[in-house]
Amino acid sequence: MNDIMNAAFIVALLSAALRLSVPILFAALGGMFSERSGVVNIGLEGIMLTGAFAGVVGSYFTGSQWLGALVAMLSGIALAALFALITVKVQINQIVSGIAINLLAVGLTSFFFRALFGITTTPITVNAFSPVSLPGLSTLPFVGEVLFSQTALVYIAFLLVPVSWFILYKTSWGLSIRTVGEHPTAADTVGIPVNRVRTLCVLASGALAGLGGAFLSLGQFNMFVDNMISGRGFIAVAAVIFGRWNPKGILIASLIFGVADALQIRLQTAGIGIPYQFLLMFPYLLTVVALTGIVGKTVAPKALGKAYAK
Amino acid sequence: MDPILRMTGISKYFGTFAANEGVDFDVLPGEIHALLGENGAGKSTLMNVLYGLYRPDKGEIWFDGQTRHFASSRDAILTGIGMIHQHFMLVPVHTVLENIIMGMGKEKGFLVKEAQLEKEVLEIAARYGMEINPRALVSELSVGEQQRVEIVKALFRGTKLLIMDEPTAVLTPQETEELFKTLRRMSDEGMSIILITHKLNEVMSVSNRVTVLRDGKVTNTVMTRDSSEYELTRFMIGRELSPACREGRCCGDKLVLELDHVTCEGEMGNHTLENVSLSVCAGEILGIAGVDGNGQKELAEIVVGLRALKSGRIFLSGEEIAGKSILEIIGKGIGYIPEDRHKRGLVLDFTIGENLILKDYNKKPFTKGGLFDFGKIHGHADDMIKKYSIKTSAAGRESEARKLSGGNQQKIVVAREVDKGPKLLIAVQPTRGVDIGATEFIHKQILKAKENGTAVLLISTELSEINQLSDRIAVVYKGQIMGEIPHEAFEESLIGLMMAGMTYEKAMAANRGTGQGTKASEFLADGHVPAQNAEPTKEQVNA
Amino acid sequence: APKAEPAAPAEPAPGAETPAEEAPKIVLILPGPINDQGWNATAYEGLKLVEKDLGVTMEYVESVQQADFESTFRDYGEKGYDLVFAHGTQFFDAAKAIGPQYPDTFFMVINSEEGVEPNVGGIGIREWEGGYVAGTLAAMNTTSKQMGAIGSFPFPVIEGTLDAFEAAAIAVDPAIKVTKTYVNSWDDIQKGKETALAMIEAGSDLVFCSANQVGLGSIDAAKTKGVKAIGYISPQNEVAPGTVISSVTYNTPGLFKVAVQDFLDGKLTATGKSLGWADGVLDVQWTDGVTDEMKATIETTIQDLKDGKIENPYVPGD
Amino acid sequence: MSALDKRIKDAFLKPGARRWSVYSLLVPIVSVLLALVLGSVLLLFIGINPLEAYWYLIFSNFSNTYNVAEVLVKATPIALTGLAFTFAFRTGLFNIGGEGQMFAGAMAAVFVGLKTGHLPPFVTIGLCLAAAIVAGGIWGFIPGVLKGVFGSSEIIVTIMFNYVAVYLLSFLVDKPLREAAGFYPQTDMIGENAFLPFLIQNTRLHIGLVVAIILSILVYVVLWKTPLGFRLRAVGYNPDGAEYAGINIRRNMILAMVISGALAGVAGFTEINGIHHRMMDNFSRNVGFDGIAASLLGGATPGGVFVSSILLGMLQTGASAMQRGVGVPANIVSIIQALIIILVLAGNMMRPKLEMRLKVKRQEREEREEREARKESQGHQEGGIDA
Ligand SMILES: Nc1ncnc2c1ncn2[C@@H]1O[C@H](COP(=O)(O)OP(=O)(O)OP(=O)(O)O)[C@@H](O)[C@H]1O
Ligand SMILES: Nc1ncnc2c1ncn2[C@@H]1O[C@H](COP(=O)(O)OP(=O)(O)OP(=O)(O)O)[C@@H](O)[C@H]1O
Ligand SMILES: [Mg+2]
Ligand SMILES: [Mg+2]
Repeated sequence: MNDIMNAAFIVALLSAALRLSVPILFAALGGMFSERSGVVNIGLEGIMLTGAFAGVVGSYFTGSQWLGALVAMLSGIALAALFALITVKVQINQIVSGIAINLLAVGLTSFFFRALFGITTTPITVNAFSPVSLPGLSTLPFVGEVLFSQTALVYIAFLLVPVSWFILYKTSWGLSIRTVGEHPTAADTVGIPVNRVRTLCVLASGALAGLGGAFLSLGQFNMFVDNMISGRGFIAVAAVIFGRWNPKGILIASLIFGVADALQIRLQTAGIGIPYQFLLMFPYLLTVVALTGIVGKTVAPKALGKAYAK
Repeated sequence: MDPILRMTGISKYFGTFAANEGVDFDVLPGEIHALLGENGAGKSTLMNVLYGLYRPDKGEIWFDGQTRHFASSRDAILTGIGMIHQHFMLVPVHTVLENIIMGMGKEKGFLVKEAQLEKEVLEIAARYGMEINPRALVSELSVGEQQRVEIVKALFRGTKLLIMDEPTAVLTPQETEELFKTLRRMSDEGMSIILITHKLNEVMSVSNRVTVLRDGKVTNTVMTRDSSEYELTRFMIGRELSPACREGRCCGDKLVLELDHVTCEGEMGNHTLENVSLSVCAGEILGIAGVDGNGQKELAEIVVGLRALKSGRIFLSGEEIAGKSILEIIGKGIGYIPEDRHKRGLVLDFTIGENLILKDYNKKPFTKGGLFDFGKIHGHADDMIKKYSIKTSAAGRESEARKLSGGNQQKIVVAREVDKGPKLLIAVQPTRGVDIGATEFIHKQILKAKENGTAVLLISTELSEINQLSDRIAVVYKGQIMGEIPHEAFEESLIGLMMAGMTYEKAMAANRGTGQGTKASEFLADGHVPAQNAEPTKEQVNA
Repeated sequence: APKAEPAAPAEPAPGAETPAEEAPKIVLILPGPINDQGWNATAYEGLKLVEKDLGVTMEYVESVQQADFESTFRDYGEKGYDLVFAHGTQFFDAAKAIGPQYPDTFFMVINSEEGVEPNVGGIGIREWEGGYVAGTLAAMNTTSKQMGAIGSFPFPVIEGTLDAFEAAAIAVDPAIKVTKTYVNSWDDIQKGKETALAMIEAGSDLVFCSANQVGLGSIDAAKTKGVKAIGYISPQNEVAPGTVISSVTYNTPGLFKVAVQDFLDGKLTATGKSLGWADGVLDVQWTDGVTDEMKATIETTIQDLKDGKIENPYVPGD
Repeated sequence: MSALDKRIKDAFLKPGARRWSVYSLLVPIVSVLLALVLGSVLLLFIGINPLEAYWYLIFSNFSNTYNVAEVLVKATPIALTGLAFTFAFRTGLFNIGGEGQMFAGAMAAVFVGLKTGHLPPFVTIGLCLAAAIVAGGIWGFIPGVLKGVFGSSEIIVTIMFNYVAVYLLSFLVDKPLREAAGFYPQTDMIGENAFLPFLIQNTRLHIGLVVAIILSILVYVVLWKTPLGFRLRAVGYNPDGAEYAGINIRRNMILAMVISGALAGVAGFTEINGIHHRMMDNFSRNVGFDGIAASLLGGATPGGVFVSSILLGMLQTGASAMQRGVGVPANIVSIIQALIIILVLAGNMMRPKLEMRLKVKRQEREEREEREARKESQGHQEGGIDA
């Protein structure tokens, strides 16, 4: 154990944690907008998967990872639009809708992947994001490499934290979102179009989760493989709650999950005696601990999960 | 003068049920127009139509000389209509300022410029003599303060016509008086106000005209000064009212409930009740007067075991009950009409029948060998529905409590709690938001219970109710009993002073010293916040 | 064996069949999707190969769940299929249970080392032989004497492959240390990448992975960190040129071809049969990064494997 | 404290006791058809005849006894996890953890089955069942307690506990319970005495179906015909009101989660003792989630759950048949399943509106007819006078 607990190890761990937290952060910020407006979005997993897929498709056909990321966001929005239609308009149970959306995404991505690329044994690779060193900052000892030699999407993800905070707390949109999630009837009486706000928030969650998916396929790799999200969307849902529905908390939650995951991988490769299954449980148990309120009471938006019908 | 609002032939159906049918209604500029009617008469529905929350199935709305089609409340707001709902439309976790400006992005800009908006808000409040703190969280405000926020919210949107749905149901007499001052000031400035209330004295004192609704149709529109409470009652319920009448105390020696220096702690560790000592005899009604939020809820909950006490003792017929479970205490014969029928008193999704056995579901006639005996349960429900004239829908005992009007919901609670002939009945705000017919009925049930030897602890912010029913009256302020007077010594101004925090002795002195108690209400007006927030200083009290 | 007998006299060459002769009904049952770029995808390639080379059409079903194994076998038994391939040892129990009920159908479980008379057979690749060659090659390309080996699940074949990889490396240089890790997934590519990164950061300068798509992640990690990787199962030299020093590939398609050919020839037996380097179902694809010297050593190793001079180092259950 | 859960619950606890009407059958059928039509677009795209595919999807289920039995085999665990969800749902709790609770039950059943498989069938099967109930119950108890004591959202806790159960199971089959041969990550077969008896020869239909039917009835009776159910439902609808009536909220919440978990645990028992007879990684995947869908499709009533589980069972066996029959790829199958769930639930949501509209129309028509009839009769009278 000694040899792994040194500075280089810490830097490497943090670096990995950062990478692992970014997709969660994207999707969780999206989930935050959705939940702040009152809609629980368990479909984040499926939307991320769609984004990962669409990002590769976009990059493949345009040759540009940036356009790929854009396509990923648009596809996320498209799937979110379906989710909004069935939860906000038709008002089906949001949890089951989310489960159905995930099922749908698994099928659709696989279907279209085959339709477009056929069946291969070697991956289709596309143009992807490569790390951008921020001049000056990236040469700082230790943190330089961890923080400032990342792909553009990483910077965007972290930039989105203050941006989301600003939107939520300093603009009339944010006020409307928070009002709709807390007290839709009150929002309605002052003329805030409740269901339109919710729909837009769900679409925003689609865009962000789509981008989170693209981060995996284009920011971490340059390819799509079936089911590549592997449960990160569910972790994002947990991060929204763990982060108490605000951007700062969600940033911290995502980082904690990232660290937990990175640590878990390292402990396993370091060959410590704990069976790996228990290490894999760790992030989930951590979430449960967080929910016991030991790290502070969580106060959900009052109208969360409640469809609004006049 | 041309009316600012004219609604003609308005009909609104819920399914096949007509909540409003062919309603004609108009309001003049600068007028305070009262809208009266029993529970379920269609008042709120009509106002929701006006405010764009419902689309009328038939009829036309003219406002400011033009026909209007409101697709949403936003349209109504933009044309100058404001509405204050019966249940406040405020977000508790938002600040006062946020509550006032929410939904005004188009008018006030995308960025929330707090400093500037705060100034605007304070200006408006000052113009109508209201004091608010824009930075406070709404969850920390008293009901009266919340209402002020609601009014400022409407004014901030440039309201020309303000609708108020039962604004006084939750206010103290002093707060009500203050509200009316504000309303008069607003009407002096040319604003029109529609006031919905179940209290006829308020209608008489503040309104210019009255429209009465019954079963969704207008029965009359009259000038207030040409009418009387008596006449309005007839318009409203189609018969005369025979107000419940208190008889003298039956017996004063059989002690039923006794509280001995009871102290209870709130969530923040503050004392919500402090050293409260009380007693109620069999066949006696002890009225507890006080401004809402001064420990009344805690007082009731501590007796029935819903809340733990910190120190002191509680006796029921001589037996200590503090610390016992709710179930045990219920079993000892306590009936409890809670303050909030939606939150506590009923399971709204249960049927009437189920709600009627909410406390006895586990007991003999209703349960047999671990299973329900539905014959008995249904029989019981039918009996109660008949005996307490609960108006149900076609589904009868099977209809959900949610679907009943507030008055009939309250009757379910009353029937369940009173019918067993409890040793002790605790009634908290038993007629809040209930129409005069149902109020009369409920009052009679409470008096009947008393006659049958039940000790009654009546907690109400409604002084008229306290006056009408109580044998003795205690006043509670900040969790302490300020004093106790017999019914014979009831005097509204005196009680009002005690409700604002004076002990009985001081209040007597102040009340006498100022004659008629006019000074007293002025002092209250100056203090602005008669409740928790503004404790009168020595100087004020001595003045 | 069923249909095999009437089929035997006929010449397998296309066109030579009499029109009255019905085409054999063959189906491939897959536990996962055909585009997993790994286990199932190679089987699908096998199906294509059989169609192309032998002129025999084969159907397939994908993503069949464990709970449906028996009912799926039954269904094809009922429909009178001649040959049912089940792509993985996990099908063996179900084949054993259903086989006797449909004596006219032959059930061939890929990778099974046992068979059940009269109509359940097994055919598989000695995956450990692939791991062994990969390990030998790897050992000659590490300077830090530390290498990482990633597996999907601790299944016998996977464990065996990693164990063989380790044994081969140690045979080359006893100082070499191999870190073995299971990622519990066939498709979590990011986990593959992070696991490989963790190994590299802890000192490994070469990674090897037997876990379908997860392997792509580990190669990506090697590329990022400028260390080496060995391609495995599919040809992966092109995934990251310069990083992948060579690929050890399975010729799973060949496996199917062998089996179908046996079937057409009426030579299928109800026994387990495992194929290795000697049978041409394993292969190496070199890159320029490999010296002739290394190639020679590998060739020797392969020859030793062919000659059965090397023992399978895998001991189940430890 | 638990505002999240309360709100989410409120959204769903709208009274479910709707009256039966033709639409209860018609609407879902139309919804399923619509889903199939949408799915056929994809099928046509890859050159498969949708009619042929759907023929397999639907009719293959009835082609022989074995297939009919298979539908019921599939439906059994779904019905049980569906009941588990329903039970918690009716008491105001959202138990997404049916999957994990089922695995917990399976782990216990397989353990007991391995140890006691030599005892007489009655004894060993009983012990397995009891163990599964206890284990499932514990897996529901923990989220229940966290909810009751800390107010932790049971939705999230149960989702997390699904993962924990999956990894625990993976650990068990990897290490302590690995088969004696040590070969595959799976347990040995449980003793034959612990196998559930089959209901129909030469099928896999086992007595677990009967268990599911009995439990459906039991759940119905408990929820609606006993004081216990009254108490649990009161807590679900309005905890404050229940507390007021002297009902201990915390205890009943926990009890509801325990019972819910135990029901899902029984699904683990029927899967192990009835079907697999041993435990391996990844067995009976998604049954917990299918249960949620079955419950909501069935209006969260035990009878509805049962019918919906059969529908889902048919969908699953039919989907495999469709794949085998005409080579529909698995991904289209999951797309069609998702569409069916979405559209059937959407249909359910629209049904009241639809019925209301039709009712209003009918009443209007009746009124009109009545008016006309009256006019006519008046006309007659007038005519009479004139004459
Ligand atoms: N959304 C709705 N759906 C169906 N019926 C409704 C709805 N809203 C109101 N009603 C019915 O319409 C009638 C009129 O209700 P309304 O709220 O207008 O009464 P109200 O006069 O305001 O009563 P109260 O004095 O109790 O406030 C009632 O019988 C009520 O049950
Ligand atoms: N969806 C609905 N279906 C049937 N009746 C409804 C519906 N929504 C509201 N109501 C009824 O409409 C009436 C008016 O509602 P309102 O909000 O004015 O409450 P209320 O009856 O005055 O009750 P309270 O005074 O206790 O709040 C009530 O009788 C209520 O029960
Ligand atoms: Mg009203
Ligand atoms: Mg009311």
